[in-house]
Amino acid sequence: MYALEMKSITKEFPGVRALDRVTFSVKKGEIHALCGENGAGKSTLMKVLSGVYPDGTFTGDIIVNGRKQRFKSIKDSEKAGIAIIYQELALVKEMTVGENIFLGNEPKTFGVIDWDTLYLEARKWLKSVGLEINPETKVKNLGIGQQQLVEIVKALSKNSDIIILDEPTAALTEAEVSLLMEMLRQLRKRGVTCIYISHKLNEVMSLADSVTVLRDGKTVATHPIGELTEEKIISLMVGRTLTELFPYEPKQRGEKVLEVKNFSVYSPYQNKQVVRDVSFSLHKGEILGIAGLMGAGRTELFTSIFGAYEGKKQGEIRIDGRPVTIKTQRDAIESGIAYVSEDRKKYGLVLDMSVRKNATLAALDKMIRNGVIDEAAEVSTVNRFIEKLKVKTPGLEATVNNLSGGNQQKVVLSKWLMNEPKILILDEPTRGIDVGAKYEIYKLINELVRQGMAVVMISSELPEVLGMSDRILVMAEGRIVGELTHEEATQEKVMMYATGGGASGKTEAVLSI
Amino acid sequence: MEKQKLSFRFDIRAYTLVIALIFIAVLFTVLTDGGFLTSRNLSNLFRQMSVISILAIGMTLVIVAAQIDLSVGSIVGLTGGIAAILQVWYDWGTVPAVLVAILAGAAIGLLQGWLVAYKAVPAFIVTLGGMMVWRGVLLGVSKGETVAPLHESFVQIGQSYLPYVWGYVLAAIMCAAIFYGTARRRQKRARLQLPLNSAASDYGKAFAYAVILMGFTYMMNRYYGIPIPMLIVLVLGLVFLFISTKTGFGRYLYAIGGNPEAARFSGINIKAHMLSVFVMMGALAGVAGVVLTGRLNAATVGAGQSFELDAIAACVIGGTSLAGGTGSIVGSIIGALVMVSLDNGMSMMNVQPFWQYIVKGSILVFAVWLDIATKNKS
Amino acid sequence: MEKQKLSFRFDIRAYTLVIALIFIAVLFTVLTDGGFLTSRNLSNLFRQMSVISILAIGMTLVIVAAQIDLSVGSIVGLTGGIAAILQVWYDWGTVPAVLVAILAGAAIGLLQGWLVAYKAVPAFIVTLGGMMVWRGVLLGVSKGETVAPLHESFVQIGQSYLPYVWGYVLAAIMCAAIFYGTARRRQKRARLQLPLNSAASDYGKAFAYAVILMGFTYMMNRYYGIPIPMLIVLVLGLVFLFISTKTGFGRYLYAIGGNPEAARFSGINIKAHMLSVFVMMGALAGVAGVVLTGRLNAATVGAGQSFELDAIAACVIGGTSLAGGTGSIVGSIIGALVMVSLDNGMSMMNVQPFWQYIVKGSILVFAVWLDIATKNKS
Amino acid sequence: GCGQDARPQTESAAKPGESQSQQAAAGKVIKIGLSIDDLRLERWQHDRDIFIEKAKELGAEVDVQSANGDDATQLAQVENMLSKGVDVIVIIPHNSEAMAAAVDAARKENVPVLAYDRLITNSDVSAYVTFDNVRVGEMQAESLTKLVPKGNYFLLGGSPTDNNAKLFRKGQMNIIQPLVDKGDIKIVGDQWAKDWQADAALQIIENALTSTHNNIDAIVASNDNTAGGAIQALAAQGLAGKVAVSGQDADLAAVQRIVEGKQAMTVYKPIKAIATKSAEVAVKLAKGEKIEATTTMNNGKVDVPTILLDPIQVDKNNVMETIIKDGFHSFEDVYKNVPEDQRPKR
Ligand SMILES: Nc1ncnc2c1ncn2[C@@H]1O[C@H](COP(=O)(O)OP(=O)(O)OP(=O)(O)O)[C@@H](O)[C@H]1O
Ligand SMILES: Nc1ncnc2c1ncn2[C@@H]1O[C@H](COP(=O)(O)OP(=O)(O)OP(=O)(O)O)[C@@H](O)[C@H]1O
Ligand SMILES: O[C@@H]1[C@@H](O)[C@H](O)OC[C@H]1O
Ligand SMILES: [Mg+2]
Ligand SMILES: [Mg+2]
Repeated sequence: MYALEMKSITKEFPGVRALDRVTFSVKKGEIHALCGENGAGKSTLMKVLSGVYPDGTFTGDIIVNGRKQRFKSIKDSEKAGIAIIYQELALVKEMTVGENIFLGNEPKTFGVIDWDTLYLEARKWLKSVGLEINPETKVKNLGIGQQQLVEIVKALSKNSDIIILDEPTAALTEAEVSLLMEMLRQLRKRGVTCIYISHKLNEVMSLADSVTVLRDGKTVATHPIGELTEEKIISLMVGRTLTELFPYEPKQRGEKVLEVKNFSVYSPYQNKQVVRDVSFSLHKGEILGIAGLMGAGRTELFTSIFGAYEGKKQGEIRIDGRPVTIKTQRDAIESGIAYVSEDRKKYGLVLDMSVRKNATLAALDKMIRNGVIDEAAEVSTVNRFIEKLKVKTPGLEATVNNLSGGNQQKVVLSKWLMNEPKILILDEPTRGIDVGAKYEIYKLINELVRQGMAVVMISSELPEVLGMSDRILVMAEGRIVGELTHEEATQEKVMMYATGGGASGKTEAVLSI
Repeated sequence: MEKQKLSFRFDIRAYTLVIALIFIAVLFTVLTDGGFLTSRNLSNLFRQMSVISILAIGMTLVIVAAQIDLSVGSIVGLTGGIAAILQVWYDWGTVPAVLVAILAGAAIGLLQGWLVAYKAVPAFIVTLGGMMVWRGVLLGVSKGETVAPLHESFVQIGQSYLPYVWGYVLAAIMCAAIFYGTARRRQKRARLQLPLNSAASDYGKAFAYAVILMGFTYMMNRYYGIPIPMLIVLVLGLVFLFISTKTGFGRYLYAIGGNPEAARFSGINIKAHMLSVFVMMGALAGVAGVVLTGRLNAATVGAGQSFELDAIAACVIGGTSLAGGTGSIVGSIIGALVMVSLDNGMSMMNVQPFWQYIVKGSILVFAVWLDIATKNKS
Repeated sequence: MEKQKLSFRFDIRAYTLVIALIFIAVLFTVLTDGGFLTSRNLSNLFRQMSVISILAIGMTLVIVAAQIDLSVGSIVGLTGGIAAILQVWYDWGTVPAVLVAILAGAAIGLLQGWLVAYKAVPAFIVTLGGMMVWRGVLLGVSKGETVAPLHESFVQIGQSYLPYVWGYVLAAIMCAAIFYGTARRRQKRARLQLPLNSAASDYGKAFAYAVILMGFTYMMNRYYGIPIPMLIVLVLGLVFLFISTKTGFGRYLYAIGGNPEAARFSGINIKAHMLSVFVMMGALAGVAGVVLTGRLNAATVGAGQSFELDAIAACVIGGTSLAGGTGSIVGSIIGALVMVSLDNGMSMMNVQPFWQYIVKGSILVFAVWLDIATKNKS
Repeated sequence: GCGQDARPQTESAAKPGESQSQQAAAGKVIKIGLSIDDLRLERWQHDRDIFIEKAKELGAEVDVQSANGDDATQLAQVENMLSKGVDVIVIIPHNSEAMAAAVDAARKENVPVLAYDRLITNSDVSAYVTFDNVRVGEMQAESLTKLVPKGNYFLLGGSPTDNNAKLFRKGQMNIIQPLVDKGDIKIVGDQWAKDWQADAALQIIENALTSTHNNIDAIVASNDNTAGGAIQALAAQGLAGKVAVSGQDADLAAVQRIVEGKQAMTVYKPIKAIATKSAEVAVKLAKGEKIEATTTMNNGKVDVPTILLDPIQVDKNNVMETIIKDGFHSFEDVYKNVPEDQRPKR
């Protein structure tokens, strides 16, 4: 008996056929993974299912528990017992956690919101997922990971029998992920059906009961997990077989480019120190991995090195041995630093601008001939990068808004590479990016390093850090608590440092949330 | 809970505002050797701020929903005109005339809201158009003539006072309500085992409110009593404070203004809410029009011109962000008070007109700057 | 490319606008039995739109950067007043008087821009304050008197025409420039092996522009020639079209309006850009003030009142989004033309004042609605 | 604490002005409140200056307010004057009917009210000093019809939202309508200038000239500000001086145009007269003395003792003996733009 059937769904956007006669069936009470490259159509399919794209804007049938459904709005799909967690955060930042959780379903007594009950309920739900945050704090004061968890709680609170999670773990740390996994298994026990979209195949393997793969808006196959391996899924996704996931290559590291001495950063919000007396150095031709739990202060450390963090900072920064003072991003860029942010929509892109204009935003000076933008030069440069990074886009003038997550990230990368920086800082560079694209990006990074660039890679995806870095620094509570070489680094060691010593990392991490 | 949060936000936000207000008050009191703080002048102040306050209440909702309404000034003029014409030319009774005026306001709001919500025409344009259209209609229906005088009963809406006794009775009732409310809330939270703040602080706050309330009533009663227009503002203020903080409708407005996508994803019917906001604004403009006409005992073609700017300014001074998603009724009313105090104080001081422009403009900027500067500190 | 895209956006955006414009033109031509389309009235039209157009050009940049400027009306009044006073009371020559006026405008913009960019006071408030302050200053310096008459040379800025011959020469030069530009662009793209559109379409477009240009010049020359105020608008229009599409500065304004954070992270100095936008707006308001004074051959205390609304309306009609990040100079100028055509046509037809309010307001909304409706289709 | 504010009625017997008269007797300076419609209009500046001067002379101090053309503001300002305890209020109402509310407020406090230039209707006004605005309109039409007995007339009204603008029009039509009926005069257009703005007037006339192919012989402009705009439009067609344009207020710029022959006439309301007269009357009212009115005018509620001053037609020929004689504008200023030799003897 299927909990959900979607039959030959076709959805078009101006210029793109995002879904092409997609068929998708989910059994009751199973966790069904939906995989596919960036732009394959996963999110779109789910938006169709949840009524974001109402009946009539697409063709095909939706059958829930054997009954044919026509969703005119999200409310309809909710009534049919479907809840969705969107890929891009859908929270009202100015509102409290509690309000957000119950937004649209507030407990009311004759039309009047019963705040006490609301916050009481909210508190219960938060506890149930192990989130110890006060439901009366405003969402804007939470780190991005915590916000993602609030989203999940919001979906759960609707007690729906089909829950869709679109890349819920993109912003989560290992610890939070395993926590989420636990939650989902609980739900499965209760007979709740889950549709789980993720680019992290290890999660998929350990969690899902069956897997459906999309490619270019078409259904490729559906298999029970038993018949699958990561490699198999990948080959289904990309249509070819990828031999290794992390194309690590040992390099000979050159001279010091960046040296940071006794560096501390203070939060602009509450006067707490987010980075404490950090010292490290970065060399030409190496990849320096930065690991740590959410809130470890990695972003703070490097955004302030990049001159983009509001908080006070002290300490010394030397580039090529010469001390530099970096007050603004401009200073940083001029001294050869590039920073790819962990939140591309907020800090990386002007969503309503064309691919071309976004790509050249940071390097426009290079394309200005006596005060005038040399458009021909601009276009050809951008074309070069689009080819090199294999960006999937209708054209240079398409607004980035309409690109899928992965391709947006590639646009951000091109933007920074155009500056030919000495030092490239990548904060969660592959967040929400499919294996194929990831692989391309890794290869790209290697190539850059070969050409003598120095790369910092902040990542919460341990395999990635371990797989790609020549050296790994582990941060915890704003300190650098450990340094490991590529050879000696293992999941366990990193987690041990990240959670401040202690025994087996993972469980510790769970508690430390 | 929310109440607490609200009064909290109120503190933070209105904190510097209230300081600014006190500063202004003290300044003027000194400069007018006491004149400014006489209960009589306060009574003036409250009557003079009534129309703008009523508009500011509605404008707060509009702006919170990330919209704007530039037509309120003209709607005030038109509705006031309609009421007056019905009474003076067709001698209708006051009640029906007033009702029709308010309905007319609501209808206008409905039309404009429909264009904004369902035809996706930017509110700025719709209401800028409205500003011209409704002024034109007024010019047409009134043939450019001033319509006056109105019945005693109509004039009273704008000019009369609540008798002493009633004032005190009302104040007493409200104080009681405040304490009762506090008590019940504490019980409930206790029952639900929610964190409680100390009885002292809760009742302390209640007491403070009570004192302010009584003080206000006393001051007003030292003159002729609580002015009816002020009473209207108080009632409307409370009603919309309630709507904006205690009802789904109100909260959804904040959600829509804060993050429309999220609101949509939460199944909130954005269009319907947008529509109703404009209807409310229209109706309130109708009320304002009636009060103004009552105050002037006449409806004129120019009535209400540029009130929209005062109303918006009041909101922004009161901490409502034009980006939408934040703002409070209380703040906006205080904002209106600040603005009117300036007019009142300077005209009391007999400042040269051109100085009045300069000072008012500067203070407007200064107040907001102060607010921002201090917020960044905290 | 950009050029292409721009003229492309221009098509899409101004498409319906142009239709609306044609519709209006036809309508009025019929109703005024031909009067509206006479070269003489077109000449009027362009002179009458000049002041608003100049403001709309600056306002476009301001709004693209997600800001707003409500003070332009008052700045126009003040700068115009300053120029007139310097000339009439202290008989300065025209050139210095004009320069000082424009500088004064820029200085005002500098102050307001500084408050917005570096003190983080919302532009709405700063410029609303400015609206009052600068009007007050004008009232103060002019003692409320009408300052007139000005020197011939000053008056010419607002009233004289470009001699026939010069008009044609200018037009010819511009046509040449257009063809030359097209040719060079095609060469370059060919060299870089970038996709080319067919020679036919490229040169076709160039030809179209040339024809329009010549037709315009002919029409103007059938009367006294191209009006100087119009010439000023054309020059400023081209300059700022260039700035907004071909320079880093312009590109960055769009980025800042679209997503300030991303702009910041890309190393764009937001504050500096914000500041300069307001300086430009101020300077342009100064120019507008000079032109207005020249046109009236007098400076009055009320001059420029509510021009800010016309300017903003022109921008929005022209497709500039108040949310920031989108908008085009060309669109705004067409928007101004639409608005002024309405005023002009109706006063030609001797329509009753109240109808003028109603029609103008309605058309404003209608035009934008049409634009949106058709955009959603495509 | 705060000043005591119990109802004044209870303090002083209801006899108008009594309390003040005692104060005056007690040698306390008389406080006059002068509430002006809108100082952004040049003429009111003159009214204010002359009024204050005269009042000082009579040993009274004046508290001036400008309502910037908004009724609500003007009412508020009168209220504020009252709470400052002025002895008499002089109102130049933005709107004659709307200010009744202000008068009521004042009378409630036994403060006498003088209506200045514009009557205030349906209220207990103590006195009224004015030029009659309908008469102003008539004068404008009279002198134009004298200059241009037959031909095309364009009616250029004032602010569509100003009550006086209608009164001027009324007066103008009293003269023009008969001639229209006779067929001598053809009215080719009737437009109103927003907020009395010169810029609005300029555009209106530009368009009118276009649509009539310059077939306009006279423009009935209701004040000098709008006349200025109109004349610029004429100048652009080389018609300045060829088309008769009326005006009002004797603004300096207008008088200059008149002596240059660009504007046919203006109505000079000898502001010196109205201002000084009003000041005297105001002081009398404050002292509770009785005033000698030339007539009374019923404002719908009471018969208001009225002092009617005659507005004066000013054209090229009588500038010297009116405006310059009164010192309303100086000879130098007026003839600034006229070459020495063409200036009249002084
Ligand atoms: N609103 C839109 N307008 C136009 N095209 C769109 C829109 N949304 C998605 N698309 C296109 O539809 C295709 C599918 O997008 P979708 O977001 O579903 O991919 P996805 O599988 O979720 O990718 P990712 O894994 O990066 O999230 C992509 O080519 C995308 O460019
Ligand atoms: N907008 C914000 N408001 C308040 N506090 C914040 C904000 N952003 C981050 N913080 C706090 O700063 C600290 C560091 O946050 P952040 O998550 O950026 O660290 P991180 O190591 O970069 O984590 P990750 O990069 O894995 O997300 C955390 O305590 C977080 O709560
Ligand atoms: O003097 C005129 C005044 O009476 C009228 O009300 O407004 C315009 C002025 O010119
Ligand atoms: Mg997706
Ligand atoms: Mg981070």
